[in-house]
Amino acid sequence: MLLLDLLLMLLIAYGFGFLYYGLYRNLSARVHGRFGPSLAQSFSDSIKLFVKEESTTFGWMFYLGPVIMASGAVLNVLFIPFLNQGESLQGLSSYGNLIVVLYLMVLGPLGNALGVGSSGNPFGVMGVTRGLTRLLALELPFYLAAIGVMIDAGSADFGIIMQAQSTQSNMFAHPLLFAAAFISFLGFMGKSPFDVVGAPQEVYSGPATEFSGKFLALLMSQSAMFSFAKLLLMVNLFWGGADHLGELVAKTFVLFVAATFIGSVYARFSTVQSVEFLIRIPTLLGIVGLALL
Amino acid sequence: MERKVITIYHGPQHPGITGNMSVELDLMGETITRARTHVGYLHRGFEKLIERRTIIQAFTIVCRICVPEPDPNEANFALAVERLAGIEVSERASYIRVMVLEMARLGAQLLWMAGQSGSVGLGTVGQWSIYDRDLILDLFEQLTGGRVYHMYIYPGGVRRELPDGFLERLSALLDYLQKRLDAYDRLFFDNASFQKRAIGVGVVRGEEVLRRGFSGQVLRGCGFARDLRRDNPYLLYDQLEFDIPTQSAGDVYARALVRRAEMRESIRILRQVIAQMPEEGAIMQKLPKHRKFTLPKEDTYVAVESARGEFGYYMAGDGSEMIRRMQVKGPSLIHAFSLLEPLLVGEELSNVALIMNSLGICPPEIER
Amino acid sequence: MFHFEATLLAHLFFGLSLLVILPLLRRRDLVLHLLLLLSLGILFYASSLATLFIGWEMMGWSSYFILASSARVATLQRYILFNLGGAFALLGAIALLYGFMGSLEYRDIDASLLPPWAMNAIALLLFVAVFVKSGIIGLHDWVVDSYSEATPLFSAILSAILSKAGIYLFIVMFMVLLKEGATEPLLFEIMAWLGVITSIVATFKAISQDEMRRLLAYSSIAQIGYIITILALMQGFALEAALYHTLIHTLIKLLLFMNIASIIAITQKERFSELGGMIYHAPVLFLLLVIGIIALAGMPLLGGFNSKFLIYTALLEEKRALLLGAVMFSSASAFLYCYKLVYGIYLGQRPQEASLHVSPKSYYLPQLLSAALLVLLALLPSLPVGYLSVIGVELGFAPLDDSNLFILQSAFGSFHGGALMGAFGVAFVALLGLLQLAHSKAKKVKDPLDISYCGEVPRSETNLHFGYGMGYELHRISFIAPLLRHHSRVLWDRLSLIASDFSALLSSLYSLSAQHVTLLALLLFTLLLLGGQ
Amino acid sequence: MDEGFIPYQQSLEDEEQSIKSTQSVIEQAIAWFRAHSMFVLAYGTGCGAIEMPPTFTSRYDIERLGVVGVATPRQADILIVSGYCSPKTLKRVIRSYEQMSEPKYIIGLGSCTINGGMYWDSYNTIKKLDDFLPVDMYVNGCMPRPEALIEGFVKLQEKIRANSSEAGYIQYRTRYAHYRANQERLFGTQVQPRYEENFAGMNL
Repeated sequence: MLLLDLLLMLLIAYGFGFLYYGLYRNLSARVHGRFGPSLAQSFSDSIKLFVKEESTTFGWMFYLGPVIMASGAVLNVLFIPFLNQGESLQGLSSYGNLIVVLYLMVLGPLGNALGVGSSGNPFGVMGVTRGLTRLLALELPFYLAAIGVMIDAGSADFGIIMQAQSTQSNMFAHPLLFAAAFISFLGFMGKSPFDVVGAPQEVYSGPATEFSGKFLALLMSQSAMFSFAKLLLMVNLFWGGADHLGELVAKTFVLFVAATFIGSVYARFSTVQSVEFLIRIPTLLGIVGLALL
Repeated sequence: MERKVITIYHGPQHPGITGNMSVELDLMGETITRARTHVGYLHRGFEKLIERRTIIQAFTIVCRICVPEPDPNEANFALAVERLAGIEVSERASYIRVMVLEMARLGAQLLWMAGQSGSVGLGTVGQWSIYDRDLILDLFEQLTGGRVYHMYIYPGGVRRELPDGFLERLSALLDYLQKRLDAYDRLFFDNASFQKRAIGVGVVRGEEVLRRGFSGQVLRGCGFARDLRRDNPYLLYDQLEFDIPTQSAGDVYARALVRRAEMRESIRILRQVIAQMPEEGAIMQKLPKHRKFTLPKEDTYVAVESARGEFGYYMAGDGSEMIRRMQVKGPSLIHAFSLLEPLLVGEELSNVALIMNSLGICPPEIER
Repeated sequence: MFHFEATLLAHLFFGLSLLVILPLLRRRDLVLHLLLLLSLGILFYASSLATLFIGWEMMGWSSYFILASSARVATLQRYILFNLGGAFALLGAIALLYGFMGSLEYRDIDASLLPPWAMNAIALLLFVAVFVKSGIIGLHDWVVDSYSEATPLFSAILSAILSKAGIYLFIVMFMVLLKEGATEPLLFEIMAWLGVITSIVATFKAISQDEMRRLLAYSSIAQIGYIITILALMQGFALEAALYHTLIHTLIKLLLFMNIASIIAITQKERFSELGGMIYHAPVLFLLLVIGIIALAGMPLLGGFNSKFLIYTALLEEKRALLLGAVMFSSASAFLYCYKLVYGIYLGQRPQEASLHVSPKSYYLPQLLSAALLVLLALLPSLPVGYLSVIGVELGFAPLDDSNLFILQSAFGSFHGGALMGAFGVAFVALLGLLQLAHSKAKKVKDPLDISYCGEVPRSETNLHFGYGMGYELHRISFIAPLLRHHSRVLWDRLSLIASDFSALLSSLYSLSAQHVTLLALLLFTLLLLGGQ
Repeated sequence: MDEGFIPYQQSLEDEEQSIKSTQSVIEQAIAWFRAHSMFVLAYGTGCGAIEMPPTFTSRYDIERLGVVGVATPRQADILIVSGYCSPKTLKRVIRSYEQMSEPKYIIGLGSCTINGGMYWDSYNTIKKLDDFLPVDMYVNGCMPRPEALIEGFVKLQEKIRANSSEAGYIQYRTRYAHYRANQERLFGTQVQPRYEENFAGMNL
């Protein structure tokens, strides 16, 4: 039963991940004033990459990098409950908690960074370095917000955190914390202005520079699932979770659309600027939010 | 062996490079310690090719010297040939030429805007501005038959009469663009995130900018109101009213602001052209037959202000129907070498594309 | 009254010492190493302050002599000066205590008798001793220099064990002996923030290092910083978290320093700018290092997460949100140096001219041992909790729940190590299988220079290894750049300059001629006479 | 086929039929995905690059066909050689092409790739791209309009779906000696390293 539940969660994350990816391309196309590709385009892309005839590898670590990354994304999906009540779609959330998930979010990228490094391509490593440098500032406001949420709920357990919001969700109860977390969330989603990692005009393709064929396909699939997991995390922490799947989709969709639209009207900060911005404004918001707790 | 500084190439196969060229960068972390421009990827030997062609044959290829903005090449070529051969151009043809040049300038600025915004990851601006540029290209197509390469400004005048209702359509387009420019102000020029990226980056300063032969927005961005249209008027620019926008900061943002104002000035000029253009008049002088069209044994230098700076042709005839020698001097060569290389040292890697775009470097014109 | 004899706490620390020192015993310094072990035994199992001090001093001196075989004179001087300073502070605290208690036996000490000023003075002196030993920022110079100049093996001992002596001293003094003392709470507050500031600054310094062992030295300082912070809470679960982290950190540092010792033995190089691309020459070492850094970064799936989790929940339970935010910030920044370590040595491009030697087989054993323990602890995170709880109970705190070895319990939630491991393992194997079965064939690039390089072809002499540059950008970030400058070094250099000027003045007394000496003596005599009247 | 005029629609349908008859369902599916997701390498080799931005942006919006630009050759399926190639550029183009993973296709954009075009007598451009790299689809003109480029992509989609053994990358593999000889003749001693020999075809 649990196994079926887990598979269902993965399927939902995979499906909605790619759907949102397609929506992202469509919505930003509308902002651009064009139609954009079909909704399933990203899915087609990933399938095509899976069936490319060859994929370049630089050795076993390079081969394992995307696998670790994807496993990290899978773990994230499994350890965040989809719904705030009931037995189904809870996954392994009772075996973990928010702190575990916060760390799991970094596990995949760090594992992939090993693969990137083993290719010996300087662009890849520069992308990873940018990612890790940005991360140190990106996590700070998010952590502050998460700490506020945990202290407020008196637990790091997702179920309790969501229950604590049954009267009023954290988003409205602690708007400053939510603002801090949302700015970080934009960065986690790789949206402008914090999209330094793979900036093509700067570091070629960043960490993805050497990945081709099935490796790239795996990276695309995991990124779709991972984005869904991040949306889920935001909904659970700040929006009281969801009672049923419909509500979940609606809430994640709203957050997703907000992130997409914000992302399409900002220029990219450089790494240094992102770090300075993130340490200044959202962190301050977070600290004030904690003080008001 | 100490390996502190890594060497990477920024281009030629790189999304952050303006066209087909490359910059070899030595990086300490992401800080550039040395930059070297590499060109030669696009060399076609124009100057040699032209020596083997008659004037009309040469006319067809000069526009290909600079792809984003071919018309200044045609104008230069026509002006040089006219000066050498002693041909007077009618007022109406001159007005049409000014119109074409200003439309091309507007188009080139919109294309620049796409590049500049793309270099900071603000893709939306590029999507919009390329669309708007396409509307200009549509008018070009009506006028000349070509979208990109027009082969329109021919020695002696222009090659075709204006189509019916062309000026009205142009006028309508200008109204549209005027409105769009406000949208670009909001999305791009006044966007805090772009300002944050662009202010204080790639600063060009001091008197030496004049001595080293920089031109265009680089000069106007650091406070020198230099513009060939005003300083060395050609065609009918001395009869038109326009301002030369300047900024004093000398950074990427200053150059962007100069371009923003120049777009409005171009629209202003075009409106005057539409209002003042004579209804009647020959658009083309009577020229000698193809094989009899010879240039005297003299030389001349003509220059026009392109969207990126001074674009000059040196042309020498030898009494035959061939051009003895033609030398092209574009703004990009100077900017890509003697300006870009020192400017990049000490900057971050993320600013390379930003600075290159703001200098308006165009590789095909560097290498001809 | 306390009856503190050879207890579980001492067992824990001494056990860790045995774990680290025994595998590293070398014939040349055998005696000194044994002496060090002996001194640690004396320190940990002391039952009076006098014995404790003797152990403390012996530890300092024996490690000084071991260090002397490889370090520069300046480093040795710095080492001995800082340690003497710490020892004097400790001695001062002991003397003060003796003044009030009249005895040095642990069982005779009753802190409730101490007046507040004396208690605060003792606390301050002890802080100095602890801070010097654990290299709180400002007092950290000797740590970094001696770690990087010791023999590779001794670096492991220094980092894994000797840095913990300060922790032990703190626990014994404040949580056992002076527990009832009326120490000003502000002092502990300052200590907590000092700890976390140390960990942040040291983390950034670690990122900007080019030398492997300096990086790890700063990393040790940062990790000890967490422990100091958490201990300053003076709570039971905090103590257990600190002890758990001590345990994990000992394992990690043993693993990492031994790994680096192997690399130094193989390549004879110490800098990231001279290394790179070792992965295919030493895949086992690479994997061991990866285990080490994942644990160091505090990722789930390896033991490092357990103690991080306890530390976080302990801080959460005390509602120390800002402190926790700072700790988590420092911990997130640590990812960068962890990656730099593994990239700089094992990944990237090989340097051109590089002859390789063979690493001694004996270096692998401690690494394998710690790696196995780290994996085991990830699977069974509650394994040491029972033991730590007993220590906690012994010191008068409530025990932690360890009913299920797979589950690490805390007041703020729990996690199941087995489930994490299992889920990751299943996902990993499934995805690997998927990738293997994919239609697309993997083609291996044989020439490492066949990389996407903007259409250009790198030459073999082109440097593509980013090891030095990684983290260089921190110098551009306005918040971080000031932290990376050598403030403390400048401060101590000034001090040493003043001291040497003063000693030069003194030494000039010895070089005076006889007349002058006589004159001075007369002058002094007159002054004394005048003073006497 | 009978001589004379064949309606265009008819010819397309015939092609569709022939594709279906020779391929298994899985092959058809694979070919469909390949045809409907084309990653183009961002490399503006010549003046043709000026018509790429309009093609890729809101006016012509080629992303509707599943065409997007990617930064590195490893991820790309399609290389657009946009116009004339000087030998210096050609080296980089070959390098990029060899780094792309199969199946990969080349679109020759503009007359210059076919016969030198405007630069038929230039000393520094190659006249026929197909001597050096296998071109799958030519789009002629100077400049080819965005519509022409889109048409080229649509035709290429058909070609991809046909999945024939005539595809350029297979040619390049099977007739490598020929291409290599031409490259060596052009580049002389400064020829590119033969990295492709490093591929051992090893499956990890």
